[in-house]
Amino acid sequence: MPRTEAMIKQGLTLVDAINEALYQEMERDTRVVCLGEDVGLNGGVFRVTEGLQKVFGPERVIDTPLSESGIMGTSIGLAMAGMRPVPEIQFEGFLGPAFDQLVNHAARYRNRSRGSITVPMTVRVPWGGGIHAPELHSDSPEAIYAHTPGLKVVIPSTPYDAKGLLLSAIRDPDPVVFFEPKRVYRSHREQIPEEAYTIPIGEAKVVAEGTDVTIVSWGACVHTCNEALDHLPEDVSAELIDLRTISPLDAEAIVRSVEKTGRCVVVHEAPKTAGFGAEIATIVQERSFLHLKAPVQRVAGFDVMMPYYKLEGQYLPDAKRVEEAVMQCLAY
Amino acid sequence: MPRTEAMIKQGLTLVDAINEALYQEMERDTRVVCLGEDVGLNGGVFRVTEGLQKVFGPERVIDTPLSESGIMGTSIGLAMAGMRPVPEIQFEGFLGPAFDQLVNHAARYRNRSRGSITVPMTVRVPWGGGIHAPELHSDSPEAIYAHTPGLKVVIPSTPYDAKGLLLSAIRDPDPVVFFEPKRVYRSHREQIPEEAYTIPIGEAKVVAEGTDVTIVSWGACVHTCNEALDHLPEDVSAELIDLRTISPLDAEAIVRSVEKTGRCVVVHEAPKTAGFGAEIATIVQERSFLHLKAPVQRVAGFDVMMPYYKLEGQYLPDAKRVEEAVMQCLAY
Amino acid sequence: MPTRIAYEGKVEYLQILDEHGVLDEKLAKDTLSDEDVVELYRYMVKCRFVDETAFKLQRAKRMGTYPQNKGQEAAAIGSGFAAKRGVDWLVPCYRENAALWMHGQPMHQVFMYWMGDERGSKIPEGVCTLPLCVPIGTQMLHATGMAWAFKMRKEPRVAITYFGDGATSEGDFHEAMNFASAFQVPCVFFCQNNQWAISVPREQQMNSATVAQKALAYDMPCIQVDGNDLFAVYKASRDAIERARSGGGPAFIEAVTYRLADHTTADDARRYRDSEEVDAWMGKDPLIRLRKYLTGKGLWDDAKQAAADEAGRQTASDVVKAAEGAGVPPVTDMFDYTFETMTPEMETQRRTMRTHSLGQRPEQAGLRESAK
Amino acid sequence: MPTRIAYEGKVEYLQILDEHGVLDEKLAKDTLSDEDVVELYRYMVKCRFVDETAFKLQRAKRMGTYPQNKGQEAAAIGSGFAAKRGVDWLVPCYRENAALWMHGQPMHQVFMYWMGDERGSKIPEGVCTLPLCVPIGTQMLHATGMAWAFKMRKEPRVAITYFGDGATSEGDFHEAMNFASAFQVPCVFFCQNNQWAISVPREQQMNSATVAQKALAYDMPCIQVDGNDLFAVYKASRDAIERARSGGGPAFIEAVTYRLADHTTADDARRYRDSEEVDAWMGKDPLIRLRKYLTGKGLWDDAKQAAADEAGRQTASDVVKAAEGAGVPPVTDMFDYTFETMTPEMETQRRTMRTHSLGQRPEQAGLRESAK
Ligand SMILES: Cc1ncc(C[n+]2csc(CCOP(=O)(O)OP(=O)(O)O)c2C)c(N)n1
Ligand SMILES: Cc1ncc(C[n+]2csc(CCOP(=O)(O)OP(=O)(O)O)c2C)c(N)n1
Ligand SMILES: [Mg+2]
Ligand SMILES: [Mg+2]
Repeated sequence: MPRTEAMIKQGLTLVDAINEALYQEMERDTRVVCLGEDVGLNGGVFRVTEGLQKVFGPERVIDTPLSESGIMGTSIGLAMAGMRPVPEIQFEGFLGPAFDQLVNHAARYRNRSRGSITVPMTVRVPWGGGIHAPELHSDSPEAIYAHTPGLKVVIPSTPYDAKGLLLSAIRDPDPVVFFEPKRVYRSHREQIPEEAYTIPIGEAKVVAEGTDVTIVSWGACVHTCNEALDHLPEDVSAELIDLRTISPLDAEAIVRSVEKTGRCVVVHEAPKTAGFGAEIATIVQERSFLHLKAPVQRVAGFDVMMPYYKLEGQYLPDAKRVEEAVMQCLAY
Repeated sequence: MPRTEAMIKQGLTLVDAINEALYQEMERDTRVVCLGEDVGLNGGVFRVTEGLQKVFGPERVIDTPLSESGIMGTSIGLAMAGMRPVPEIQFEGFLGPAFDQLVNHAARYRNRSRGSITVPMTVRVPWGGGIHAPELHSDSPEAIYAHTPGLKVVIPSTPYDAKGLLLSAIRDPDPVVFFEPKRVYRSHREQIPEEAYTIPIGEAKVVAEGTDVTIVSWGACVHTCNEALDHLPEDVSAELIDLRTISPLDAEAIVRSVEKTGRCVVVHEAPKTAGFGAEIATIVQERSFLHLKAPVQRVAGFDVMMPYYKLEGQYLPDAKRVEEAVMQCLAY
Repeated sequence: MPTRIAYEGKVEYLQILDEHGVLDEKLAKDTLSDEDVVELYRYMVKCRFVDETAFKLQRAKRMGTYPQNKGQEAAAIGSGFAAKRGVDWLVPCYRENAALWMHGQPMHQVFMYWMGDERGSKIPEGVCTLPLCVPIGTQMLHATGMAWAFKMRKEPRVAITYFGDGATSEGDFHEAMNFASAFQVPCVFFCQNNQWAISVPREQQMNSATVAQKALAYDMPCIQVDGNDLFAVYKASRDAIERARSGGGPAFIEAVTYRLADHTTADDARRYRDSEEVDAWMGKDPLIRLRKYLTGKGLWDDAKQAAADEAGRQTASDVVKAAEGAGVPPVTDMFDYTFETMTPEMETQRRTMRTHSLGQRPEQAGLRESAK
Repeated sequence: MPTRIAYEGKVEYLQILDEHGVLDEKLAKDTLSDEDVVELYRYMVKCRFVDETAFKLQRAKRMGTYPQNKGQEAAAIGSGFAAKRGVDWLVPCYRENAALWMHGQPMHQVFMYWMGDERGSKIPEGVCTLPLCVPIGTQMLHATGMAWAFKMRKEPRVAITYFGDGATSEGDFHEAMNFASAFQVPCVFFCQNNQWAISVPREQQMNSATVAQKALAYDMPCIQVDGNDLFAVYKASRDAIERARSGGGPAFIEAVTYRLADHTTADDARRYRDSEEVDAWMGKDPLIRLRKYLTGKGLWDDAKQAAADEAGRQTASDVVKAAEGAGVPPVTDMFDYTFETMTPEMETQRRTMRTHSLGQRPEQAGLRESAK
């Protein structure tokens, strides 16, 4: 939606940035439709689609039945028939019922049909913990989708990236899962260009340069890592990489950094075992083995169900745990 | 079912072993019921449940509607109400529709209810490629379930292990996903004890001892690795570990071996990126960093949809690729 | 025969106590005794107080997101009363506090649940209710499975499962209905059609005249009742439960009711629905109509109301005290209840509360202060 | 009003050409012309030959698992003929070869598909059919989505989707029906009720008198037809398609037919069904009854049949030649079609055909012979 006074003065939140991207792309391309539970009149439970239905009408900003597989499956059909659907799944926990359509169909149609049928669709999903929400409103299932050939998995951590990556995602000829870290939906404001711009999918960003250790993260955890940087001893020079996209992965950026620093810590919210941190640690040891001065460290969620919110603070990696891991890595 | 002459003489196939385990456990424990598509009168599309309905009746060996979420969800209900359901999902590709029930419910009920509600259920799933089957009949989604806290993931590779592990799984108080490598359903016969026995879930097996390199695998790939052992140069002494269970993982067994050999190759069928091989490589470098003489190598499926069968032989790791990786690892 | 009717089905509607508190005596026969009605009315008053209290707690940031039950008490209580406590199993969604309470789940635990504490879902020995269920439409399969177990073991138990109008759009609902009907299990599907699924009205959720007709797909007995009418809800539920108990298979009940409050405390319903609609339904409030009826029959008066209100307030305050008194669960709980036996990796994580596994203590790593 | 009927629905059955080849002239009015029927019968004969050929190929190990279409030709052809080629989209399961072929998907590609080759699912420019669909019950959502796009863009197109009786047990079927009805999209749901889902008979699959009544849940127009009757299938399909095209929304057709062969070549139906049942249905074979009818009307004779058989045999042999002539696809295809643009990791994998990434060539690693 057009910017408000507040946005102009104080900058945009991540929610604002996504809203702006949707608004601009819907204006530019009539094939784009948003659909999902409560995305229309109500503007989405996080107000990400606020105002869009008023501008584009209920035929392009569509309140669907409560039916995730239905949303995903009809979006596939819409995409195959030449539309550019942007379905929203209300919370990452509710990707469950849509899993089959996403993994067994969206990801495969192009290959299965040798390029004759394609699914240009962007699945928007509020993602991750830390907002004191009920069960299944705080999970981080990104590794599952990164393990699915044929899907791209994008996870912005800032308003600037969110806008540019979402525009790329919608214009992408293939299905993209766009995870929105709800913990930082409104926690930061940023001045970003008003005109449309894109950020290539698959390029990591160096958030802070450093020489002693490489910290790799994505989503809300990037902010946790940033906080940890402030607490590290003065003489520790840490490089922080925000992956922004975990599939395709910008392995070069990680490898480049680790070959400089010789040390690496990966930070994510999802349970540790078979989380995406394992892929990164493995790539680092595969490709930078001789540069490594210490094992790649993982700071992650524990191998338990994401606890209800009284304990979520104990589960989620915090700056302290990142700091600890960095220091252990350095002391190795 | 009781053994046939052929079984007595030539030993049992993996299918026979599972059938025997089901038969014995259903006899021992009236709470055990088998349910799924075509498991009753037809004995399952792979004949794994052959004969059981005749013995135990259609109330304990149940042909269900074509409805995987229904099978999984009602099995959860059965388990919560004190039964020991053994649902079959006809092929791993059809776990998709049951994903939500498995991951968001079966895996969580105990924790969510602080132990007051439990789901002792064993989900049997024919798994993996190599049998020239159609699409979605040849996948290897094990990493997804190993990344799900609250589930155990068992993957036997031999008749002996299949029987002992299935009996453990059914008696386990928590939900177990029991993947059956269909490529070796009938390829090998083995003499195994007729009486019921269990094998602890979470213990790997050293298939071949060696000192130069550790090969870690599970499922049908264990046989591929075994074949590769035969092709390695005489002077290469490789240790082969069959994990048998990937969750919980017997990390000790891997670490113990790698600390001896200093080298490790992981082999699995699933796509490489974010596959379970990454978890193993990461653990090895975390725990045996100073022993490692070369990066842990992964031999896996490519990052593409499992191809239709004309090309599945090119996709699946074969002995040649394992051999290559081992030699590269040794030459590092 | 070239053309013929291959199938015919219909849905009946039942109301016994109308919006003005007038009872259809004939239909009411053999349903609730006067004592029952008085007791259940008191119960409804108490539930309303507790519900309002939860709302206020959330506003005071002493509770997380909470979904009010307001207006749906007759549906929960009428059906809950028809089920046998400690015998039949209740499989709820999240708007059936009244029924759960009646079946023994302590209300302070429900509060704890919404305060972000799994101990809220610990079901006491002997209580036959499942935990609240967040993923919409999924729990009906569990009820079907439980009912199936009862049938297998020939136990005279029934499972009754609750869900909203929106939930009937999920595939799992359909699979549960089909299993229940195909295997003729003693399961009662109780739909709280409160007209809204967050911001989506029922008419947009489905292009169907009723929700109940979805049962015709499975040749399952079904009925639509006035969900704000305690008598109708009770009668339909009792009939369905007792038929199921005696081997008659599953049934579907659509209770036509209304969500008088916001969807949850995180929602603002004024964004999407008219106040006239809400006002009109306020007039159909199950408490008001029951009070009118009881007063008319001389079974109730202002003094009794004052006492019931006072009891409600007191109960609510006790519930809050108990819930808040529970404090924070031990952090190790998250590990201790994942499996019956913890995995080695989890033991390490539990001990160190870290997921990296260098095996060093933080002090060794030179951290300025040692971690707890 | 305390009790009333809230909803009533029914399912009609339609048959025009009976099992003995006798036509109901009144109902047949404005359906198929004599020329149409002759042409379609020839088509059915050809399809039967091709189907038998696929079966034999599998038995000779020249094809993988194959699901025969035998007995269901009238259902596929009657409905396919009612859809406009190149305009309406066919969204199949896997037992509708005849319809796909009619709409332009080359039959040798269908053979290639079952020979394990993705190129079999490459849809030629201008052909409006989706690939065969393996996961049961899932494709109806794609048809619904496509139809929705047609509606959004005001294109006079319809999607028609095929599925079996078993497929209606899947949740996705239900979600597709609900979306289609809620948004009134031009989608026709065509259920090939062939009485079996592998070994599970329809009566065990569901406790419902008809499959068609599942549409009542969504207030969707529905009909049950004799699926072996070309006229009834055509009429019901045409009416539904043309109503959908003109904005009348979705419809559901249950074609009552029978799977005369095994489920697939991997199946042995004798394990679970009686030969009497099969024999009885052999008598209702759509080809036999159509031939009887045409012969009776003087439109067909043995010479014509011999010619049609010969054409069928010839076509089948051409199809086999084309399919087998395609050989093996380039191994790099598996990479080249995953995304429009390959990822760096995939490029490496494609180049080296290895998933490990030490960056060494096999020769460097000291392998005895170099890898290709
Ligand atoms: C599978 C799933 N999808 C989405 C949600 C988010 N959500 C929570 S409640 C709700 C609406 C439920 O409507 P209804 O079933 O009518 O129940 P009500 O809240 O009206 O009682 C939605 C969409 C969810 N909890 N689960
Ligand atoms: C989701 C899913 N579950 C299971 C299967 C295995 N399977 C293949 S065909 C089939 C039966 C299908 O029956 P129906 O829908 O009646 O179609 P028909 O084969 O009779 O034409 C089953 C269970 C599958 N392909 N997809
Ligand atoms: Mg509702
Ligand atoms: Mg069928």
